[in-house]
Amino acid sequence: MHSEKQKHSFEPKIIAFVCTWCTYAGADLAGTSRMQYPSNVRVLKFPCTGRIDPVFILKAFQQGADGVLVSGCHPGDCHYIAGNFHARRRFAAFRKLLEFVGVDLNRLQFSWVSAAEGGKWVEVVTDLTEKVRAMGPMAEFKQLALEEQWSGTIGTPELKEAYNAI
Amino acid sequence: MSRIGVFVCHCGENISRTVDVERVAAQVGKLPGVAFATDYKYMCSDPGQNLLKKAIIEQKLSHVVVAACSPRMHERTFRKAVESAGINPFLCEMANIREHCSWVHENREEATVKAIEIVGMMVERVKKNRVLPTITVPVTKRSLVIGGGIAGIQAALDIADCGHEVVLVEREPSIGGHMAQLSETFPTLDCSQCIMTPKMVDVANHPKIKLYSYSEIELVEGYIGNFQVTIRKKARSVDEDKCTGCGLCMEKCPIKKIPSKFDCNLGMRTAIYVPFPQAVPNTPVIDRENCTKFKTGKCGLCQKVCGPGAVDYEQEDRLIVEPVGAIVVATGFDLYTINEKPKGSMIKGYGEFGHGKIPDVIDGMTFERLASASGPTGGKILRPSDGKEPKQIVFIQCIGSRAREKGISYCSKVCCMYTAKHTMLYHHKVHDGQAYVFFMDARTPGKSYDEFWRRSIEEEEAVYIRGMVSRLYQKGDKIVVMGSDIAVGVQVEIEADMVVLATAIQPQKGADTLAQKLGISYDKYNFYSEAHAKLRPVECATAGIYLAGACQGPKDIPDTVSQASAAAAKVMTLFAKDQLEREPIVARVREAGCVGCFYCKKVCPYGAVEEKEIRDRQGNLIRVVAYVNPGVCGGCGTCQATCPSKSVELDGYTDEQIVAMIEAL
Amino acid sequence: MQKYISKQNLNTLLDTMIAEGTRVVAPCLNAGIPLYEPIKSASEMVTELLPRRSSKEAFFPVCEDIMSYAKEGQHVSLKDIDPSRFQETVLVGVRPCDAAAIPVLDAVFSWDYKDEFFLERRKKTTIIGLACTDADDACFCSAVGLSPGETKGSDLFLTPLEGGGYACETFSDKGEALITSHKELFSEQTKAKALPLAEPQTEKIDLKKVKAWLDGHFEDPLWDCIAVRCVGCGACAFVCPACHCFDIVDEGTEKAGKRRKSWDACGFWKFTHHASGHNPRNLQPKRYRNRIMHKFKYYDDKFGQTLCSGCGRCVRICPVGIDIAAIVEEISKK
Amino acid sequence: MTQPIDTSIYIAITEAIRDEAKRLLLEGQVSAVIGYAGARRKGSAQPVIISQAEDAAKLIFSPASVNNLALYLTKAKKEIPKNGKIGIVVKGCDLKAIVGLMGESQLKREELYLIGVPCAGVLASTAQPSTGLTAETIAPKCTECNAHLPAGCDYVPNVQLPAPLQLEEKYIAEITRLEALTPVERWAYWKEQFAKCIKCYACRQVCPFCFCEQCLCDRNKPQMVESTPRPAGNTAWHIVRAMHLAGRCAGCAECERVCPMDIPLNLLNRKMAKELKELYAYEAGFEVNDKGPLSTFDEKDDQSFIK
Repeated sequence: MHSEKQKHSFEPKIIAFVCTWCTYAGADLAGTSRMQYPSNVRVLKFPCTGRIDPVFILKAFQQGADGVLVSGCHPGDCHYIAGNFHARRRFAAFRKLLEFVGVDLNRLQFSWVSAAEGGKWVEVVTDLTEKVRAMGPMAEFKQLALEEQWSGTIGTPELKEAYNAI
Repeated sequence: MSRIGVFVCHCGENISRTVDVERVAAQVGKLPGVAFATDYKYMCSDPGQNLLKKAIIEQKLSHVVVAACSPRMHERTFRKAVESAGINPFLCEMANIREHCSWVHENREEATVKAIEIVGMMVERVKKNRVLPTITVPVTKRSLVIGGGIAGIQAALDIADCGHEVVLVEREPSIGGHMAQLSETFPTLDCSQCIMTPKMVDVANHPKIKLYSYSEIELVEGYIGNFQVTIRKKARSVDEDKCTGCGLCMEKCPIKKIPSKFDCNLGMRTAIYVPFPQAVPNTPVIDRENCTKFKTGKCGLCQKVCGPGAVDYEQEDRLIVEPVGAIVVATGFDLYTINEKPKGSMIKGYGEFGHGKIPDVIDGMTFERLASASGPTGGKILRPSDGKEPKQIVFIQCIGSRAREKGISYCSKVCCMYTAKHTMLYHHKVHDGQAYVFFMDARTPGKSYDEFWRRSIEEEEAVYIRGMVSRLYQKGDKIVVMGSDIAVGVQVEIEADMVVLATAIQPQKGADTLAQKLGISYDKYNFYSEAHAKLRPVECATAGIYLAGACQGPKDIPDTVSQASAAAAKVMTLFAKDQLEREPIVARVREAGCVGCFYCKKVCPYGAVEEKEIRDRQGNLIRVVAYVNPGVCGGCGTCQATCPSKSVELDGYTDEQIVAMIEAL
Repeated sequence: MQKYISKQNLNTLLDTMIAEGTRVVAPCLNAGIPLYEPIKSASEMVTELLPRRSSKEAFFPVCEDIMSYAKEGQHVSLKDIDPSRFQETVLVGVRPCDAAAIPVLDAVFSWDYKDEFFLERRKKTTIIGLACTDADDACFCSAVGLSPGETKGSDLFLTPLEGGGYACETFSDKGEALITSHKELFSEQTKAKALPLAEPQTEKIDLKKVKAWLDGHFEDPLWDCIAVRCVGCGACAFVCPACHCFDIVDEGTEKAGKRRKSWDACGFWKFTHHASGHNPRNLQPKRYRNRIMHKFKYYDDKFGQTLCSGCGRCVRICPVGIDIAAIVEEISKK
Repeated sequence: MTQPIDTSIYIAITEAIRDEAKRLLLEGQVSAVIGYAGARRKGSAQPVIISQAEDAAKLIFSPASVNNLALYLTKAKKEIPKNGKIGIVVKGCDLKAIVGLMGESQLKREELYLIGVPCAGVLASTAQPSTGLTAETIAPKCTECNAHLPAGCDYVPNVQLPAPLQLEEKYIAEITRLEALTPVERWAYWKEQFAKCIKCYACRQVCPFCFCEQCLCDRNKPQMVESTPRPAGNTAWHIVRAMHLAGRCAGCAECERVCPMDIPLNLLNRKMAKELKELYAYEAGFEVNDKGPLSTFDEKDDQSFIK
């Protein structure tokens, strides 16, 4: 049954960093099981959550992500013995830092999704998408990207407009 | 400039039903660097692959993106295809527009837009892909087996029978392990020593097995195919080459009252001894702590009587280095120490059951020695305290096991069965005796196991009481056992002559230290961790190391032997090739940027990071940098995320590739 | 032309110009520190504190876009900035040490290559200098031949008078034009006495002697001795009114991005790092030597000027207390 | 009213440092001593590296001895000759950095001769070097000092450190204030602060832990962080910097002291230190640890933030 899809005024951009062994496989399972979830998420595959550098999360926000998901194997299930344990500490610290500089942590979700948890993948992605949709666009980094030091700004508005319209 | 080819698969209708594949190909074709973009019904089919190969040649493509199913499905297929058309397989990427797109979204417009972005992302990624060479490492076709119990013996024999040399290391003076101590074995009640000793002899006589008894692992270096193992051969004080095993030394030894560990302290041995008559090697060892010669410098009788002159008081520990390509760990188990809480242990101990205080409260292994025909009582069940035959005997199961509050939450797996066996042995030997068993549940899965257990009740008249024992104390020459029968809901009190505790199985002492030497992981109880609980149950996550027997978890003999043979099969699989090939997803260090903080080394789960000295032409040390051994690296990339200067990079998942993907969004 | 303007009228002048759409850049407070920045009202101007950065960024921004690119398929499109559309600007309350450095910059930006970004902004900016009444012991304008009353570089120069108000003196057509177009706010000079100017903090250094020594001492133990403590940051160059090195980088993604020009500093290890991996100034003393050489020799060789106006900012902010005035003085005594 | 802080012992300390440095150099125990010397500006001090016994008289210790000299021991500062043992004057806060560097394989204890300084505090970056030390002019880090007396040094002048004054703990107060704000308000605060940044990298260059041969932020393949001094790149840089120092920074606050734009950088570091202490009971700088809080793990680590 194809229900009429609700139109939203804002479609958030969600970037997901996932490990290949658990969450990527879990997302594959969601596909094989023909589960449905919002199409906002873009998945980047890593060997392990241990490979995910906090800079990538920062970069994702800078590139216009409205929400970021980081997901890997449950503790003890890491294909690489302990990568997810290292990641867990790294992100526990990093989210505190982001929070301190004023990033709303509702936009940054961490989860453990195993290869068997297609349903959990759907739930996590749907929840984050809905939550971020309700929050509206992540304006902070986008605005920041447009800002210049005063001396580097192009003074006249029409020039700026023409220039940015490229 | 790259010339990327993009191939969008319809997957029959699986993709094209919701994704406008023509539009995806058209849009992606406009991306910078894309030279060719097309769509096709089934890319993985032969015609699809031929289309791909043809386009690579005709369009002079440098990189390929196949937009189709999950890479977990067909990445190998397409990488092989591009390789056959002359492109390095790692210059081909898959964009998952089926599992992650067409199958999970209904709206055609949304799915198409998403597919375009997914493919665009992979296009940017593939631009940054580098040619990766296949990594090969040589294989030393010798293996090390650690532990000479039934698991180690089985694995060693299987590998050796296949024609590969085996180095077998046993900590004790003789191989045989716990199985040599058992009387009879469930579910068939065949004599343990009768089936065990021939295998021990096979080991001793096998031309491909090099046995180091009374030896321990000192150091393990290297990686799969190329380990260097240092073995400490402890001073035996008897030259194995000269000794004929006549036993005269033991006969003459004046120190005869040392409790025998093999006999669970029920029997006595001499200061120069073999643990049991069928020992392999049949070479005595001097217990230097108890030997008069070593304590006072006097005596020396054994040396005097030894015809071949094998006794050597000056012998020292020797370190021997053995190169091996694979390691089987079969260190087995130990019984739960039940008296007091061991220092620094999470295990609390079962002081309340009187073990160690009441002489007639014994553990299961002690009962095995009492029941064994070769044991200290010649197979008679007699009380250690007064040598009387116990007429009432109580067996208590789950001592330590399945008791979270006591520190162990797992089931020891074999106790239900061996207790059932004990009741039978008891009944066979003490016909007028009565056995009682306190149990939580009887766990008897296994071929003929439940039948065996039922036999103990139905034919051998053991009384099973469901419930635990709350208290136990000595009263005269009886032991009063107070417990509850929860099935009936009454308190039970039994005046027993002997109590046998089915204590939990634990890994051998020092299992953690050995694991650290081997670089393998272990759980909180020190059982070694397998690479995957279901699909890789005999492999360690550390490549080239395999597990057999109870060191990985409680196991009975059939399971242990199966796992040992499985481990041997894994070793033989490894040895079937001269060179090991592995996926080149490994970390590499950019030495120019490395400042030697070794954060990579600290976080590497594989111990793959080494310290490498950089010297100038005169040989002066300039600095020390990290080096990742590609044979050992597992490819998780934790090092790269941790490296402050990103001077270590995981091939196949470089920062450039990932950032390119993020920037494509 | 010599005139008088009251404090009130100066504010009116600035507010009027702001209202007319002129960009007025003046020392003001930003997040607790004084900086030259565009003000929205004359009341924001704070003249008592020396701005942390010099006024050079009015012409030579910390960072500016100079071009943008976009790619589609194999096609690349470029778009240039049109400097002719830069805004008319009045730079007011400029310290003499900052103003004096501007003509020094003019020389390099209009030398063999005419830097239109700099020159266009320069052309459209009127500089109102302000005599300095407040110095600390890091100041050394007097050592490099300038003074707290130096008018070099100013189109219009204000000297604070007792009882408020300023004496104005013009030094260019731009300055005169500014007075002419707002003549109602200016009056003839009064007899009020000028406030005492800041005390010169240092003796004049013989820069000829310094240059002569530098001419012959490219290699000298002095460099190691001074620069061993240098940590290789760019703070001194970035706060300097005369340092003018810049870097050009492309920032953006594979599909679109911008080419940007931003401040660079010879103290950075990366400054002379070649693509090959070789670095001719591989050690900090070599980099620090370049700083001194450029300021007191190379620039003089090429343009007959000294690339230092003695503002003392680098002395104040150097993380490790390197004192260029002390170094130059030491060299002058060699 | 500003409370003066007693720094009279610094005279005796200066004497003691000179004597010790002279002895070390004369006896050839060290090849050089890194310390502080006076400079042109009144009351100022700057780092100095002496290798001749007669230069020992140049050494001083004063409230202007602000630098963390541990910086000169790291590989990033290649100019310092590394032949033989080096003597170095360290305050308690500087010592924490040395301890950290030892844990990160950058220094070996046996190659150092540590001349510890009992320290009552040093001047804030906003104070003129000639001013006296008071509750107002003292560096913010000194208000939270827990290492007035450096432990485990080879030599510590025998002076009686006056009981430290109870001062308002500036970072704790400011962190508490910021934590109470909404994310939007905090973002506004940091945006204003980071906007001032001109990417002079003084913060990086003085940091004893920024010893990388090549900074991640200087790389352009890929460009992880925009290198231009625009608000976006500045913010990214300061976030990355704080993350890289998490679990390592022991609070010498040099980054903040040297910032020509007065960005409160140490606030970020202190915040991270606070979080890591709460999460993993880790405090940097007191003992040589092979593994910091972010290079190890415990299976039971908090994961309440993970779904």
